[in-house]
Amino acid sequence: MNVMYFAWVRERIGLPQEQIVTDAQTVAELVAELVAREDRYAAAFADITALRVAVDQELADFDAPLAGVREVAFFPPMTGG
Amino acid sequence: MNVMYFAWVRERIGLPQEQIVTDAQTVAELVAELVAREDRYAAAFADITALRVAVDQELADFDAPLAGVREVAFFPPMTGG
Amino acid sequence: MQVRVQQDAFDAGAELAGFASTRTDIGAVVSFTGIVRDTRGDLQHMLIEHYPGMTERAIADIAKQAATRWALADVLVIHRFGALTPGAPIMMVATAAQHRAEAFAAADFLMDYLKSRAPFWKKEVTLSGADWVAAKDADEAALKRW
Amino acid sequence: MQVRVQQDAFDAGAELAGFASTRTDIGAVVSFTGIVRDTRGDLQHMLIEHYPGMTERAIADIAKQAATRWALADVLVIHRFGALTPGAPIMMVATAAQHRAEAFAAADFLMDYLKSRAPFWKKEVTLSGADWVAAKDADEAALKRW
Repeated sequence: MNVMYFAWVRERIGLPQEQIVTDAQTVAELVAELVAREDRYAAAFADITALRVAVDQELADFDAPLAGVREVAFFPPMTGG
Repeated sequence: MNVMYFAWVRERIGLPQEQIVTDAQTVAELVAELVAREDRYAAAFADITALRVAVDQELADFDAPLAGVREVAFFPPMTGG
Repeated sequence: MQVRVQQDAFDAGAELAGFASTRTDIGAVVSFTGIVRDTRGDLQHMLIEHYPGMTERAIADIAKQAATRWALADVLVIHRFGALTPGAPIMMVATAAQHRAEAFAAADFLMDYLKSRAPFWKKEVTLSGADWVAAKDADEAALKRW
Repeated sequence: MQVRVQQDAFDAGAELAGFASTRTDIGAVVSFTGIVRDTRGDLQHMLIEHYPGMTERAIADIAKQAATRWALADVLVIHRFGALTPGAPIMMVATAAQHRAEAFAAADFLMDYLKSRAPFWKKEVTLSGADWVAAKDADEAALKRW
């Protein structure tokens, strides 16, 4: 699965995207897995309410299922316009 | 005093403006004077609620005084924009 | 603040390009362009009559009111008169402000007031005749929003 | 309907001039231009990051929603990414409709949704450092208007 990070999430984790092989069933489980990995992930995901997630390029909730998903992206609230 | 007419008021009266010497104290008195003159004025001023008046180029009421006034204009509700 | 009442055509794109273009302290520009609309496909032209003198005063007054209500960096109003063909621009307003909400509100306000308080009258000339465009009660009512 | 996501600068005036310009059945065009604003006079540039692929989809979806809610003759959305200098246009929307109220509402709606639902993030780079622009609660709340 391709996992992408944008804005300060990308900066804290230190890379824009990575391929991850996971058994996580939901976005939340994927986050728990990443947080357990290294401090920089823990720092990025410290306050989940400050984050948004997109699953296959559509905004989703953290309890969204990951079955069949090819791309998950984490980022702060958007500031377009 | 210069009296001006716009849009269908101008068309009904048949002229865009005229110089009028009057003792009318208010716009309403001036209208009464014009209506008494000729049918075309009576036709133009038949329904006063369908008309607007400007006194010296400022929107005014029909009871506005005419002392010192140089220009009075009658027209239907405006349709700018 | 710029107010122009003119018979000549204008280029809304060129006007927008030149509007507030050298400023670095504004974040938002809103423009509105009003165009001669041929609803039934039979419009020959639209005749726009106005009250020279009062028109300029009324528009300047409306623009000043907008600049008082919102912190505007600049305001532009152009309004044409004369015989206009379908598709031709009738008028435009543009507003520049630090923030989006101010620029939108001011442009909306200007349009509501120009509609009912600037001395213009429109007559639609079609193959079958000519009619003055009637003011709508809703246009007068819209002023109460502000 | 036209959606463009690009690094290159664009000319809002030229875009407006070309927008819905051959139509005779529309009466109203509204445009909004968002500009890099240097509030404190110390902005070096604004870095705009986006999510290629999702950005285009999200904007097209927002534009389609607008076209469903209001009878729009045309919609244009341009949004830049990359490093932008103060005074440079960031993005623009334009809407064309028969009536003024529709064109205004649709442009306002597009801006509210682009603000909070299009995957862009802004970072302000000044002489004293760089900060990500935080989303405002008010921007999210604004979506409830629609």
